[in-house]
Amino acid sequence: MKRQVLFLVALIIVVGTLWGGLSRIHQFGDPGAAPMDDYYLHNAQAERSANNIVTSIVFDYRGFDTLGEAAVLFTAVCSVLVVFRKGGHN
Amino acid sequence: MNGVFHFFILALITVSAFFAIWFKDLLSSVVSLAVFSLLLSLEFYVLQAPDVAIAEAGIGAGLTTAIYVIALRGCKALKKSGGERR
Amino acid sequence: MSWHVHLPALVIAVPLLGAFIAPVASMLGKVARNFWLVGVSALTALLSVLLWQQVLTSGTAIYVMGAEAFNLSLPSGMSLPIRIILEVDAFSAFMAVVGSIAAFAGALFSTNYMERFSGLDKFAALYFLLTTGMLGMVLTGDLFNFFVFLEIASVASFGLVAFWRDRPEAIEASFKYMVVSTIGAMMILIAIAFLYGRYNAVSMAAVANALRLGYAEKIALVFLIIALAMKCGTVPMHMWTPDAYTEAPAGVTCLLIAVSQASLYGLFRVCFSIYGASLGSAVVPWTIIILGVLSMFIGVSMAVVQKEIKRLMAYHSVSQIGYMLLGLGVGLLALSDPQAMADYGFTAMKGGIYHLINYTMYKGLLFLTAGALYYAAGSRNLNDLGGLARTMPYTTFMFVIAAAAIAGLPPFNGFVSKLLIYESTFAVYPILSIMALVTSVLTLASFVKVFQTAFLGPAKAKLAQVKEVPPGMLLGMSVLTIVIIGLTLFPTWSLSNLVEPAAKALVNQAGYISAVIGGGL
Amino acid sequence: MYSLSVIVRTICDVFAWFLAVFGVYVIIHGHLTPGGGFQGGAVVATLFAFLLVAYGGKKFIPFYKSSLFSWFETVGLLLFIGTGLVGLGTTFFYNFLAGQGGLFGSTVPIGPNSGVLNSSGTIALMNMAVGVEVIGGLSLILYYMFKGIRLYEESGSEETGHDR
Amino acid sequence: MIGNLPYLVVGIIFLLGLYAVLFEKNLIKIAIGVSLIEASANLLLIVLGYRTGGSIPVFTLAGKVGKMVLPVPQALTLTAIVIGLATSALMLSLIMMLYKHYGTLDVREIRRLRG
Amino acid sequence: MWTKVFSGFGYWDVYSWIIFFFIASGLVLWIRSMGRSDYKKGTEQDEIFYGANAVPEDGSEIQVPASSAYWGFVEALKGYYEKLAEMHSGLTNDYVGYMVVVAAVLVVLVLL
Repeated sequence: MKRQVLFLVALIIVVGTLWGGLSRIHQFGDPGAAPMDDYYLHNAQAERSANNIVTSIVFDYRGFDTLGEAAVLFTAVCSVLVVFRKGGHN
Repeated sequence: MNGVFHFFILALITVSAFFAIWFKDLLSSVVSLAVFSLLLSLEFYVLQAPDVAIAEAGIGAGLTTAIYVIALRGCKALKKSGGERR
Repeated sequence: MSWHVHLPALVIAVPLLGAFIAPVASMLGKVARNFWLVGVSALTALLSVLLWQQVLTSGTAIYVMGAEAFNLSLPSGMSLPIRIILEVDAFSAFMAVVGSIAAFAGALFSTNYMERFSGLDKFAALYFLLTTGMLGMVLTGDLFNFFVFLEIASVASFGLVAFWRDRPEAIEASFKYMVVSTIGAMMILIAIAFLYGRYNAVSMAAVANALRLGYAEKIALVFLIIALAMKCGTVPMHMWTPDAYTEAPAGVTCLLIAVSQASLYGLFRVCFSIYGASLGSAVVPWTIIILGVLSMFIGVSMAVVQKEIKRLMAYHSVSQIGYMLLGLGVGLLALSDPQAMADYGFTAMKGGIYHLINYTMYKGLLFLTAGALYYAAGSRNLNDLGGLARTMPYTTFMFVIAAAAIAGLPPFNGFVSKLLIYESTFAVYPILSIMALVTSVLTLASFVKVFQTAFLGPAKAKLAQVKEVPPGMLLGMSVLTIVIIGLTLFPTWSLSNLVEPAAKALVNQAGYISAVIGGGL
Repeated sequence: MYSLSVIVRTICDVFAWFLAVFGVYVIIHGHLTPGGGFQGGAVVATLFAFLLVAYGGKKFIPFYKSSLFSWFETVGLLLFIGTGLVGLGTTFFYNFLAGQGGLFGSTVPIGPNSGVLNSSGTIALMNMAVGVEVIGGLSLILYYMFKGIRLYEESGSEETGHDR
Repeated sequence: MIGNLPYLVVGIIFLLGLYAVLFEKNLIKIAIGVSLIEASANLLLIVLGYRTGGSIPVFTLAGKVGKMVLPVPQALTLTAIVIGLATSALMLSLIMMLYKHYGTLDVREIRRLRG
Repeated sequence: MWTKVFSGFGYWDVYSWIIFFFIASGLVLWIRSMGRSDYKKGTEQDEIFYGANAVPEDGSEIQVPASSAYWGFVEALKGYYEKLAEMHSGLTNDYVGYMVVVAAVLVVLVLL
């Protein structure tokens, strides 16, 4: 029971400081200067000739992340198949 | 107008998240989680992110709920109250 | 443009391709599957050694995914990279070599060890995915990409820990590991979001270049440290470690060790390269040192009383992580003071990094020998074992080497790295050094117990039929044994070629940043 | 799960086609409109969840060809990483098709416009690859988790492994 | 009007999710808590990328170039959502197997591994 | 020269250690060779002395089990081990909870 109280206090401290940090990132709706994103917004259409900038980021500029993401999905499928595989010895 | 709508969605998101934890019946919790995902995808749409909104609606509200329901069915706890031992 | 420039991408792409083809290769039969498992692991190890050689000769390797040229990181008028960058300095390359050797040994071992199970096509795929995740974590120079590879490694390890799904303990260990690990990963994602929101960049070098320590950055730092320290199993976040290491198949545990080292790499990459000199106060270094000392002591004192062989070894791995945290934490403490760095900090870091490779090798070997015992004798409980030295001479020999190395007996490699850590930490605070010595003694004590009960003594009637394990498993163990003997016989060579460049690269924050941001493109 | 009434099933039949067509549309138009491989694949996989609910396991499981869908998954992944590897002449994941004419090689006018379907190079190709992969992967997860429910009744498939 | 309210919502969802993981004793509830934490991370990324009055970063749906919301967080969130689905699916599979082995969903009875 | 490891405080040399080891083991073997030479294999000289009782056939009857090893050590540190065992409770909630507690402590320390 003492442990639960400790966890509750820790939880409140962590989330409180987290919220303090969140409100110090930047004001909502005002990210300020965004050089990386503005580069995409201004040049992605000309460079990669895709109208959807998000897709051109997902599959081109950050395509490697997407490969990793597809690999995570593949991993999850393999893991679920492992957990529910038909058993029996070889 | 837009601000009020936005405020309303944020409030509903919080409430549905709270109910997802609060309900003792597991199926109600899962349905509440689905509602939460749907509202979250609406919020993404309001924040001008339709790509993510479609993904969240399809994956969060659709598939995740289906998987949760299958898991509940698998645990034979679909109709039973799972939270009586709180 | 020679193919050498593509090495960083190939090191990740080859095991990933291996994973995708593994289910197809398994359709061709058992031999094809085993050949694929070992062959691709060997190719990965070869490629990472080549990469390491290239990094040593020609400096930090940069690879930009999808750009017109591999090193064109910054478009005109930009001050930060817009694409995913693989940034391989000497420390990353060192980690890749260590991890891929462990993966190769584990793959060799698994060919025979896993043959009593079904679903081996999935096993091969998950094994490669775990390798991919580990290699991606150490090679990438992008924070979000680090998170993605961390998730690949995590999800693959959940599947592999639960591989023996008819054992309730395996599922239980996997579930507990999963809950803790997923929350840690989400903490990392939130920290990345913080850094992205502040600096509008996700590349490690760009964030490090722009970083000014403020409130939000401190929260991000804490989240990153906690999550990564949890992933490498420090006290008091180590509870999942004994469960997961015990229940995973032995070949996988050997690789899980390397994955925990990749998390340790992430921790030090964050502390040294991203925050670096701007870390300011000594709170974070001291936190790492205290976590390290706690891990050493609690880990080893739990290990002494265990009676299940793999669980005992898993608690030892908690305690060994403490040595690395201690060494590198002392280095971090001395980071902003050049005099202290020259006096003891650099030696401590060398000790920590040398201990990292030693630890991966001998701990991997210990888990493999434990797996061999389990395979041959059918039990992991030390009370049921006894007198196996007569029937399993090769396993006994390799176990003795690994146990002597982990206990820090001279002349083995564990002694050298522990010596460096003791002497340098003695210069800062003697009490730390004394704690490390006590830990070392207790380590020796518990391995004497294992050796005495499992290998020595009269043979038990139940174990009369035990035979030496099949050649695949022996080969897998001997790979690691050869590496340990090599490290033992040539400590100067390994220190000056493997460890020192890595330690220098870790300290050199400006070099890490300027490889992407400043100087030439 | 038992199959629902005939009305539900009929409605589901109709909606299934709409969902499938919508999913494929989302995949193919990924580089023009919001959406892409993941979203479209998820929509198509939701279709399988619908069929599962409406028809119940007894009719769904024989209908679903799991080997076909694991091939979907493998082929999608190999196509994806293969597209990345072909770019290795320049760099891994280089978009070697964009703006070159031919397959997906048209250029689009700069600024807001209605878009050209035959544009964006490997992005469209990867969208399709990922779409195929996600359809296969997500429906396999659904299928195996659903079959996992029945694992309770089956016995004799236990593996003792190394325990004696 | 809105102020920093979305950040507060992110914090609250994180709090609720972590609360569920820390104090709920039912495995499904723990899984729901993990899902909520994942959702809070996704929401945080999207909120960080919002620009007041910005339009959708898709040229087909019109909008002015200078006034678009930031696209990178959307790409990152897309990745994070799929990863979240993968972990949820695996976690629920493990829960089903745990229920098969232990016959309960109470986390206090699933502790064969300790000490 | 390339066998020495300088730690900044002293040095360690593998080969001199190994040479020393061989010299020492040679000495030991030499001393051993000076022992009695009238020992014969296969006679009652090499039987196990088991308190004049018959030696048990199965080894498990004369071996000290692993759980009894270091009994005194564990008994002496009983309070410490009870605390540790209580900490490793096996509850998933606790596993996450310790992480949150450490995070809270570290957050407070770093922000101060």
